[in-house]
Amino acid sequence: MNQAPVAQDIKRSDLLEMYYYLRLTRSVEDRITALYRQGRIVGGVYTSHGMEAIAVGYASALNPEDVIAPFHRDMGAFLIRGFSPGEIISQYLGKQAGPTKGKDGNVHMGDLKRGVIGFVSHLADNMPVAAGAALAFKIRGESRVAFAGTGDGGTSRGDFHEAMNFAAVRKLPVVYFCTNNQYAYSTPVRYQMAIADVVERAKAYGMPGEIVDGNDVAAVYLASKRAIAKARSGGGPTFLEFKTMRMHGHSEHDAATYVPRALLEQWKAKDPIVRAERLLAQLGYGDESYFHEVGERAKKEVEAGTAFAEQSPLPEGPETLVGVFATENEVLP
Amino acid sequence: MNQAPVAQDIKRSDLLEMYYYLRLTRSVEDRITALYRQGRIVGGVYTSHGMEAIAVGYASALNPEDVIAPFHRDMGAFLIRGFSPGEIISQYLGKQAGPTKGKDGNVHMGDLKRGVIGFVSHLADNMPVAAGAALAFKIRGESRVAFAGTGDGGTSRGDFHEAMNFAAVRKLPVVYFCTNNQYAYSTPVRYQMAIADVVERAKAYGMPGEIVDGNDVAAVYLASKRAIAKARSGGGPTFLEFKTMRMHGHSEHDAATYVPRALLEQWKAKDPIVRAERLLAQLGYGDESYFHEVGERAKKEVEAGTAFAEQSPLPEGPETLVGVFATENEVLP
Amino acid sequence: MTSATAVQEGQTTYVDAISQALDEEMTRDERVFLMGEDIGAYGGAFKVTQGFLEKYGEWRVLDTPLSESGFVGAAIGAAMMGLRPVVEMQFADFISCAFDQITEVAAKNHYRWGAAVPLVIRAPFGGGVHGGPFHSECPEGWFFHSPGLKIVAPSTPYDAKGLLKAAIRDPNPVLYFEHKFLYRRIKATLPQEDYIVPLGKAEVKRAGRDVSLITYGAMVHLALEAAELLHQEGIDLEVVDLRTLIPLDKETIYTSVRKTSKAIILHEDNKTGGIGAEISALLTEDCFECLDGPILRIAPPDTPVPFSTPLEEFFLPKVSDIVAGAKKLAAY
Amino acid sequence: MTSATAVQEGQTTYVDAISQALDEEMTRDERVFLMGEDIGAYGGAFKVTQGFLEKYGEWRVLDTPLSESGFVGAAIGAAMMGLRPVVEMQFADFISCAFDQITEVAAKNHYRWGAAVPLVIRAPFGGGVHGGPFHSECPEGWFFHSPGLKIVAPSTPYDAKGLLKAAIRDPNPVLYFEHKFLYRRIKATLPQEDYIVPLGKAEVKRAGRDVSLITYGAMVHLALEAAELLHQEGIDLEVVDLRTLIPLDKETIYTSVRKTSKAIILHEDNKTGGIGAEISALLTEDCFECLDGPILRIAPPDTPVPFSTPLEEFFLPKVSDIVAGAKKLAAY
Ligand SMILES: Cc1ncc(C[n+]2csc(CCOP(=O)(O)OP(=O)(O)O)c2C)c(N)n1
Ligand SMILES: Cc1ncc(C[n+]2csc(CCOP(=O)(O)OP(=O)(O)O)c2C)c(N)n1
Ligand SMILES: [Mg+2]
Ligand SMILES: [Mg+2]
Repeated sequence: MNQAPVAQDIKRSDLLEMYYYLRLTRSVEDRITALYRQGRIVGGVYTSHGMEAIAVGYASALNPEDVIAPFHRDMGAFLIRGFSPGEIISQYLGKQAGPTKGKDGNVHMGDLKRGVIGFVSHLADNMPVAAGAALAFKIRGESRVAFAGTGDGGTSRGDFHEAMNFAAVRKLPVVYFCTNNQYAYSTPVRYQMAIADVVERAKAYGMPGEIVDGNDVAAVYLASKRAIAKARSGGGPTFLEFKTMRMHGHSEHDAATYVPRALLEQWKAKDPIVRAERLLAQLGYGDESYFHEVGERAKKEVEAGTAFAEQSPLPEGPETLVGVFATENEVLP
Repeated sequence: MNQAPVAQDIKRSDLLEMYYYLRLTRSVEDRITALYRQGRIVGGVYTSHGMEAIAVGYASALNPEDVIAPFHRDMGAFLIRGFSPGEIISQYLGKQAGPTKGKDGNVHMGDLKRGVIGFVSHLADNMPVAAGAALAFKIRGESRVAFAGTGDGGTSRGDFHEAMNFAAVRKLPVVYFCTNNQYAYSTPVRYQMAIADVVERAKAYGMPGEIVDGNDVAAVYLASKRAIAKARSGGGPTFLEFKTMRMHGHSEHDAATYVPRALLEQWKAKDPIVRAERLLAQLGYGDESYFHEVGERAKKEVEAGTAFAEQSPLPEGPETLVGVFATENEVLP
Repeated sequence: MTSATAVQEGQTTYVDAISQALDEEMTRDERVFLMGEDIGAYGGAFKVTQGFLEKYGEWRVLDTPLSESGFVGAAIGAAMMGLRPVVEMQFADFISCAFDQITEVAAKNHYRWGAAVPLVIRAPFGGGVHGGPFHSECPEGWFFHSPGLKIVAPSTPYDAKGLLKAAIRDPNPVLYFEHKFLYRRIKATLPQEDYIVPLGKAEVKRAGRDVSLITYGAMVHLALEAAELLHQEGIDLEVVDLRTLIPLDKETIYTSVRKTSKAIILHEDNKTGGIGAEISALLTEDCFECLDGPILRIAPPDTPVPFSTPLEEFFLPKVSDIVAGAKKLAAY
Repeated sequence: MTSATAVQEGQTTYVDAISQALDEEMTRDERVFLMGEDIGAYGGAFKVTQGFLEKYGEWRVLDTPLSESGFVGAAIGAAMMGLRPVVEMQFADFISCAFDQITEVAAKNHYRWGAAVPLVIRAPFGGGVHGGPFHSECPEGWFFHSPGLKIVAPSTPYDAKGLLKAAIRDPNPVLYFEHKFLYRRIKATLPQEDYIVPLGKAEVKRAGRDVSLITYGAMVHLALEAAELLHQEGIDLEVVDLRTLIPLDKETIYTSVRKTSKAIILHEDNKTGGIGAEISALLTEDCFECLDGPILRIAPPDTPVPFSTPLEEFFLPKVSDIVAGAKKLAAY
């Protein structure tokens, strides 16, 4: 955590908005987890519980015209890009109102109009894709940036390497991150790589790298801002390692008995929502009652979204056949 | 070139043998190039001209029970492992007496009995394969080592990354090298990677790396010896960057006009055979007449091999159908 | 997929049969070892290797980094050195990441330069589990077209065990497609003794006179269910379970179709370019005279596997499709 | 492959036609740009993009690191942002390294979440050039089985140009298989004006009454040569050039076979699981009644492409195979 964040550099309204999105992320995911436990969601549920600061921080640091290729635990990025709780829960329930209209489930959603590239299960596959988005910006002379990441596990894949290398060689306006949450499913980082910090991977590409406290939304925001500004001004890509801890199982069916309880306890104290509240209180931007009110607002939105999703129709069988090929008017201008 | 080679540490007989193999490599490849110019070889011919010290140096440093997955310009490794000039030229002519019996061409040859893993065109594909060979040695508790490499271009592929990472995590007895000859086909290293030295790639894996003067057979031999000894004694993998220059075109049809002539001139002075002769003379191990005699011996062997290959039969058409599947008795014990 | 409940006798599930095969082969032959993601302490995403780490140690139950191409490549190297690696894909879908190593290295090494690659890749495949486009794929069609590979897809606990043992003992790269839907849905009583089911032998699961249905994997159970219904309507369906896709047991297929003169091929993989196409083509090539009607293929449409229940149900072949197809053919 | 010399009129080679299509599309539409290994200063391994770097600059003629998966992925990203990338594989064989990006990302993005991926991948494929197992492959069969991709394989300079233009203008990922053997062996006079050959339309290259032969790529020329020989023996071969493999022009195929009642499918890709299997299966499914004989497939055996001349000659389909097959069918 080599860069002490100077939270004072962040506008009050921005910090408050991030706090709101932290709460909204937590609420949406708690609701989805509850639905999962009720057997209402089939298929996997992967949450960002305890890691919400990462997506909320970086997505808040981007401009609306920038493009995100989220990691599979970046619920906050979807929310900030305007995916409503109703849409998102519809997605998890396989409803037509979800961003994929039931074609795909859970975090596998995207929408080019809102600048979110749909997640591909095959980890790190979207790393080169994000480089290509950045290449398009560079070719067209736009001052847009792509932001993309993967997990500690995902950095072991060849596509991570090929993407990082290409982005560095061509100095593309892309920021890459790794959410280092200590585990890839059951595999601890020491069986994933023989280095102490994932950021060392960046050296192989001549790409600058930075370690960031992933549980501190202000730190994530500021580090992202710096890297984004650099990319936008032609300074090329940066690699950010967000240090955090996966607080739930790999997916909600996994009790994660392979994780030492003490480690979880230790990280629980660093909960990003608690951290944000402490910061806001220190800065005089909010107090208990405000936090409570924001939490209630988030919950209400999520309840409304849940109700919407529940009464939304499922897709009809024959829609299976729709959409294999695109038509010309769907190509981005 | 951070480790001045102490050629005195090398046995006289070993140095003389390496010199012989340098000459034999040059002769074999010159002969193949001549055959190519005569239109007698169809398909590509990729030579190690001016880079012979690398394969000769590392293959001489290995024990016979060690396994090599050669790079595509490692003719010397085949010769040292006992592939005769006759066999090799048969391979290039598509004759039945070649190690692949005409099934594959040029450097795509291998033989498990002689500890050489057949080259796969898809660059870097054999990097994980070599890790697996090393894994087998480790699992069985054998003190054998695998030695494998790729070009500067090949290091950009995902399989390079996945192999290096796996080998480092499991501390496998494998030595990886990169023959950095400044170009990948027409692509200069600066379009291949944004780092000054390929060896920086090793940092991403926590793997020790070393830059070696690839035109100095003694330096290659000594650096390989050290890395091999380390791997053999359980110290894990090492990455060696052999700095050299591709003196011919990518393959013999390529005039390589994209390479500055001055660069070639500069490297011509570092020819590994000339360098070796200077060293042998300095050490009092050989003189002009000796060098001449070795050269003549090599040439004669190559001429005999060429004659053998030329009068060898081509395979018969129906042999196409043979060998898709292996039988149990072909599995290595 | 509503079926597979028909075979509910015995104790051993399909997934247990796979575990048993691995366990017994590892005990029998110390060259056998396992690689994959989360197969060690965690026992694998589907718990196939639960307890193996304790029994065989971390070098024979090797957790790998998240790198399918890398660990398949490593398995190829270990296999060439004389070990017998069995690699687990966490889901068959991720085999696309190792495609190059499988088709260019494993499949061709023996043909090109004589190196045997005794490697097994286990790949949990197939739909009916609401996995969506990336956790339901049937990738066998891709590999069916790569000379040098063998391909297996068992439909019962007995075959799952016997084919996996045969695959491990085979000196070639074998892709072993195990159907996730069947894992815990079917049970059987397995022999106490060591046995194998030889590669390359199909099985007539149910003899019939009127129409031959050729299939494999989870679809076998659908076919058997349809056969019951058809029987009530006086149509006698013969069900051939391929078990091994490469090498294909043409003899059993041809014998069946020569008898019935009518053929349906059923699979869960996409229709176009699926294995059904090859079998149909073989039949018109080699048994044209014996055909008394068109050859029907029943298979999903050419789309990815959709996630939402009504879509996936629409996508997957149904018992009613088989019944309708068989009736049409029988009436031809 | 001794053929392809029949079409020797005009100036423009097949490879020039490809260059022209790229050049004209890059001039017409500034969204079009190129990526690949050695396509810039070097002009590409087969010189398709010679002079392009000077004309269009290094950001539209982009030399990439040696990383097929990476640059195909990047092309997908650029395509989604509204550019029109055309990617070059140095040899089609290396497409295996990008398999995952093509089948899991490019092919599925639109179906899954509505993102159009207007991407072209050019892949120089095929044998007859003594390339051996890694420089002669016909990979189209793998991709034929991946919903979401279109596939093209021109046989003439006219089609090479027109299909490439159509592919570039298509809003979907298109694999463009250009046959290396044809590059400089056939010439034609091309129209001065801009034209396209629409995707999805086969062409009857030669009308005939007795037997339909369906093929694509370099094999078209072999078929036409065989047709000449057969004509002398009183057998009238109809030659259908598919041109596009996905979407397949079933109508043209069916119309031909309905007329002749006899069908041969010829391709250079391995037989088992090749596109011939699908066409054969479609014919028995949809045109069973019109068939007066078995459907023959003429294709190489199930082995990698061997290097040595006598082996490769044995491997590749020959004019004599077609003549023999057609005679057999005609006499049926
Ligand atoms: C190529 C590939 N292989 C395997 C998987 C199965 N899988 C899904 S998530 C996961 C672990 C990912 O770990 P990491 O990248 O650290 O992200 P985390 O889940 O810890 O946030 C695995 C193995 C996958 N999605 N993609
Ligand atoms: C995956 C892959 N892509 C493309 C090629 C075509 N190709 C053959 S050699 C070569 C350049 C290799 O460069 P490098 O690794 O530096 O080795 P060098 O030839 O310079 O010794 C290329 C692009 C290939 N063999 N494999
Ligand atoms: Mg992780
Ligand atoms: Mg090089």
